[in-house]
Amino acid sequence: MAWNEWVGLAFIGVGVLFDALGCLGLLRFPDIYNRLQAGTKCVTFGTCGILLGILFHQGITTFGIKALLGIPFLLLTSPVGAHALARGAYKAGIPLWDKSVMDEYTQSESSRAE
Amino acid sequence: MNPLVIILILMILGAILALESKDLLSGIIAMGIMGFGLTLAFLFLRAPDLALVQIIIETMTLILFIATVKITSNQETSERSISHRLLPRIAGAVFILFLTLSFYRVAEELPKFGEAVIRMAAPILAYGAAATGSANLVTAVILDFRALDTLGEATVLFTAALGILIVLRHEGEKR
Amino acid sequence: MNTIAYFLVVPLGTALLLVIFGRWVVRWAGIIVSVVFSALTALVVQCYFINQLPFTVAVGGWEPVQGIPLGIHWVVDGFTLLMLALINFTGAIVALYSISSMKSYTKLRKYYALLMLLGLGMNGVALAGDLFTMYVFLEISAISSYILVAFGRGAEELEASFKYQVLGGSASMLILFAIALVYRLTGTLNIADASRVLSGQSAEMTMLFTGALFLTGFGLKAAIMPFHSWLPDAHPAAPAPVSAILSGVVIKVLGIYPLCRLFYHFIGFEGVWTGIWLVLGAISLMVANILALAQWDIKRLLAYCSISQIGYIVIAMGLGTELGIIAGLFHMANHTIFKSLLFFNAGAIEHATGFRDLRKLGGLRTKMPVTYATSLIASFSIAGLPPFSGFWSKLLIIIACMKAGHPFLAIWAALGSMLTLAAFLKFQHHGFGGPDKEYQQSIKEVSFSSQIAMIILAILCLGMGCLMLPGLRSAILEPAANILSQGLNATTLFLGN
Amino acid sequence: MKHGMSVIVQSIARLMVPFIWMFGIYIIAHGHISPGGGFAGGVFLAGGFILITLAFGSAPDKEERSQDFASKLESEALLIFLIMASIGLVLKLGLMANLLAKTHPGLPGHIAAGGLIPWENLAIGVEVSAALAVMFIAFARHRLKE
Amino acid sequence: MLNIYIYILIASCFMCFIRAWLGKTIPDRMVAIDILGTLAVGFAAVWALITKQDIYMDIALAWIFLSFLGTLALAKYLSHQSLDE
Amino acid sequence: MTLYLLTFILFAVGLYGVWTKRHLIRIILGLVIMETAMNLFLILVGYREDGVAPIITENSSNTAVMVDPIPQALVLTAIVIGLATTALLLAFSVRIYAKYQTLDLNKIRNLRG
Amino acid sequence: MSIILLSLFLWVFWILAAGNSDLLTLIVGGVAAIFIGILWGKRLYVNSHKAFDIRRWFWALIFLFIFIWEIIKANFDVAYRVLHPKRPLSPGILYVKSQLKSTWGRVFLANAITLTPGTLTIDIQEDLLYIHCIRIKPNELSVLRNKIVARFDRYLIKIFD
Repeated sequence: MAWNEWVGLAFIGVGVLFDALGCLGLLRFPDIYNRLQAGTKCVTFGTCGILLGILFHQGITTFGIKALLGIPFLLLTSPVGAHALARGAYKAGIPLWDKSVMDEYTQSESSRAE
Repeated sequence: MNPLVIILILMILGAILALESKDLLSGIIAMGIMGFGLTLAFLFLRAPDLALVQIIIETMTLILFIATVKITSNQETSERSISHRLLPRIAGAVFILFLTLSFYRVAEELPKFGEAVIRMAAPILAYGAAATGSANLVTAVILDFRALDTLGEATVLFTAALGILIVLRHEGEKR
Repeated sequence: MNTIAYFLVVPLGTALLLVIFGRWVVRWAGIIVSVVFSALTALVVQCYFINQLPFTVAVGGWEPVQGIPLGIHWVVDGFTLLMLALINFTGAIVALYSISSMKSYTKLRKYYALLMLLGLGMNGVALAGDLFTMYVFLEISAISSYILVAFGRGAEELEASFKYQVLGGSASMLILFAIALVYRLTGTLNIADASRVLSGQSAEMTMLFTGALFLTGFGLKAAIMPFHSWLPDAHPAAPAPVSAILSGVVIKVLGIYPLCRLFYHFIGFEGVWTGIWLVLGAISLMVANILALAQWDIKRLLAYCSISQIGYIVIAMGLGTELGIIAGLFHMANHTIFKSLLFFNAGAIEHATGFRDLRKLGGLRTKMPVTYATSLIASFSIAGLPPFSGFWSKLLIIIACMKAGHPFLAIWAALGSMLTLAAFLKFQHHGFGGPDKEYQQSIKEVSFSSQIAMIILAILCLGMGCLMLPGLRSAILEPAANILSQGLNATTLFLGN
Repeated sequence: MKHGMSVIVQSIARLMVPFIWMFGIYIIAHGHISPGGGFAGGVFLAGGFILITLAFGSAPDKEERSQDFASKLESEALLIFLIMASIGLVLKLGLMANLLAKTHPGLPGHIAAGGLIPWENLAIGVEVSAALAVMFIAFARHRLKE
Repeated sequence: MLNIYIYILIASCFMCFIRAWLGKTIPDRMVAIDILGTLAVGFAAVWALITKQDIYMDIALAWIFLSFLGTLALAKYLSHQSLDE
Repeated sequence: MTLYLLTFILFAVGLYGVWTKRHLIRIILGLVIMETAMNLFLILVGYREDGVAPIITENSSNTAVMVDPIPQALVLTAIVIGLATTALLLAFSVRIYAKYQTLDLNKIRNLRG
Repeated sequence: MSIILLSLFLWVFWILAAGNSDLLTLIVGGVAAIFIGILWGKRLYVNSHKAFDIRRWFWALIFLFIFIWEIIKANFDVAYRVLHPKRPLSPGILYVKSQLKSTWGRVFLANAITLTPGTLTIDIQEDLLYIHCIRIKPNELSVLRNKIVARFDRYLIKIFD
């Protein structure tokens, strides 16, 4: 195997590992906001890693370019989902973890549900 | 173990959760997870067209369900005692077991998984692409060999949209 | 051969044009739909004369390769043409009746478009020689009938339609499952081809299972007795013309017709199946009749009666003899006519008086003479009094039972017929007989177009007995019965050797 | 903050919608080469529309107009599909005959192949997207109290 | 090598599923779907590499584009808005 | 064989949901589950060991090892039909809620078969 | 102007996705791109002249690298917290103030913050961003606020404002 395939496989491996870690975080963390932190971020990063790995593995071919094309859109859409969900959860009145340190959002006006 | 088996178990658990969860939205979300499982299964079974369609149709179904729950309510109103809840479940489990046992003999008799009986598809695979010019043989089938089905399917969608317009209209029923 | 496609293209095109341009033609929509259906009926008659039956049409020009069909095939034989004639004729009459009776509803052009789509779906089912195409068109007609049932959007309509949808949806799934099993075994979807492949295989359990699935699925659509629970809700809830078409043709085309075709031409009609059909038919016949006797709501009474008549058809078809098949087909045609007429009558009564409870009705004889006369004809016909059409078909069924060596079944059928008579005497007595009541001051006979529709059907009720005459019988009923009674051998007619 | 979701969602929706539509058209146009086709692409077109509605909300009268438009578009697209299907009927080739493919099947794997297939895909795509849009609007604008 | 990746990804899916099963609140469950959508992208990508067919990349792209719609709809539901407000 | 049985169990779970649940949306969910199982079963039917997707590309042009395309076309049709029926059922349940203020079958039973 | 810009982007996207460059593919893509561009262009880019400033693209490139580096760093941090048996968390929500003026800049800042593990934008009001943070030390609040925003802010200003 050429060097680029090894690099690609390594990237994919890191990505898959982070996917698994993110899902583990989803299981282990205490409340919805922390779970969103662990889940969406690690998984997005991991998936980007996989796509990047494919780009390395395949080089600049149709295959690789499609993988490359996915990355910016993934980076655009996935945080939006997380943000909307966090905001929605807050407005639905789901409380923070009881060991949370502070909450400066309650004072603001838009935090209350319309 | 075959990854498909794991995915199928996941789907079955999802289905059970969809039917037995506490509130409706959880059930709907469990249905979404089952749909994801189906998508992954399509991927494994070499059906990229279906994986593509299934995932987006799943999202649409999810949205329609959420819209319905938004209009109606999320609560299941009937409160019933434990024995009332337990009895149908046991009956259901027995029912499922019975059906599965009755299917067992049939499943034994069927050709093994992975050995497709290619009869109608043989000529399509052999020269379908050359005859229709479509490299995607699934498209060749749905829009050429079995195009009538597609016409019917589009009509079904049209009819359903018409029906939804009729059922959810804001005007009165009678003039 | 190309003309066969018009049975699908013309209704679909009409429906679409009605939706797009309906705003300008909504006044004429009923007449347009009626004319289109009549034209299709004429096309059926033309098909009888021109073509050598049976024949198949390869859709899209994909002819079989080395005897293996690779596309969709339409199968046209006597049975198909009989069903097509019934569907389109009833469609025309129902559209004619709808002109005045549906006037008070909004979204009328969509109603007519849905009627067209219902006709399209049933035409597709009748023509299909391919399992999956049958399923797709089944869904079209099923979905449009769900919507039509709830067209008025009242609470009961919605609930009945929901029930209908849930049971119909699970029935569709069972049918699809059976189709998948067939494809797993044979690798083909063409009914004739699949039957040919299966004849060389031994897969008894699977075929048993498949047959059970088909019987349950189509039985649900046809409302055979253990699976009937949606029908007494859905048919009364619908607007009168819709219940007429539902009871008249939909349950037959979506239920009985595919069942006959599949069991005779594909699964093989022998062994356990004969017994199961006879038992199911006998149960539906008797229990539904008893239940019908207990009803006070006119339309519910008629709906239960539909189930019992379906029971007759199932028994006749289940006998498996040629005479039985002829009797069953004859009864199917008759039932289409008189049940539509009866639902028209019920609709007329409801339209005129505002309710349909027999306990409150009475003395309509003088106020609504046309309705009275036609309903009398229809009631006698369905109860099997000579010389109306129902008598001949029931007589044939009983004779067929005797000849096939089931004398008990013949007595059972005669008994059921008497119960039907009792139910309809109740209908006549409480509805039209008795003293005048005070609400009748403002009652008028229904409008002219509805009267025409009822009179046409009444004349047919009287005249359907002519189908027994040798010439007509050999032209219309026998080709249909012939193709069924050939059983599995008929498949060679569709595909050649 | 009366209408729609937060500004983040709105901005990203604004950015994504043209790309979603473009990808939908890509899927429709390459239906005979790569996975997808009229149905998948049509759902993408509808998805873009749904994203706009979710992110920005919409005024009732505007919704009614777009519903009428979508409903009409749907029937017209289906009519066009039907006409394409009946061309073969007129030419005595039978319903649904892919007559272009019989004369110019084209090279499989190219966008100019497949005879009528790309056009049929386009018609179906428009039909499906309009149908889904109709469904979504009907559900979204429905209120229990009129 | 790649098969091991597939198994790890399936294990991740299972973890998401467990969260959906346990999850006390509705957003908890929805996070699981959101993450499954992203995981599925990686899934399709790895699968494309295993089968060496780039047609599967189209599916990955499709999932990127539309899988967040459902999340948005639910978020809108949670913040007490109807879907067209 | 295991796969067939598991698919059938999924189907049976859906059937159980349709027949025993007393809430309209749960019933619809049951129907969706049945559809899912059906689609899966049809695709299992057409699978070939070590097959490739039925799309001719530069990398794979050997049609002899492709999986059966016909079930895939059927499922494509079935999926869209399923969506149509589901949407229609949901619309009906919305209207039923408007009439009865509940979706529980035990409370809205006016009609008895 | 904005229509042309959007069409161009879409066309490039089409070519990359289609992966072949025969003439008909390009033409079909072009037609579709122009169609969508006309439909949508006016609503997307308000100040389209900014897109032709080459310096902004240069800063965007630099921002990309910084961003990726931050993501990698933070990802390992979260991974550590996931794997740590005691789950060292002290979460909370705090607000930060951004220097950015343009909406697009703020949106990208919010997205960047959300993508960096450990921080999650919950709401955005004018220049205030409410952020859920996975690890807050209450006595170092101002440092944290600065740290969250400043690392992206200075580049985004150069790109968008």
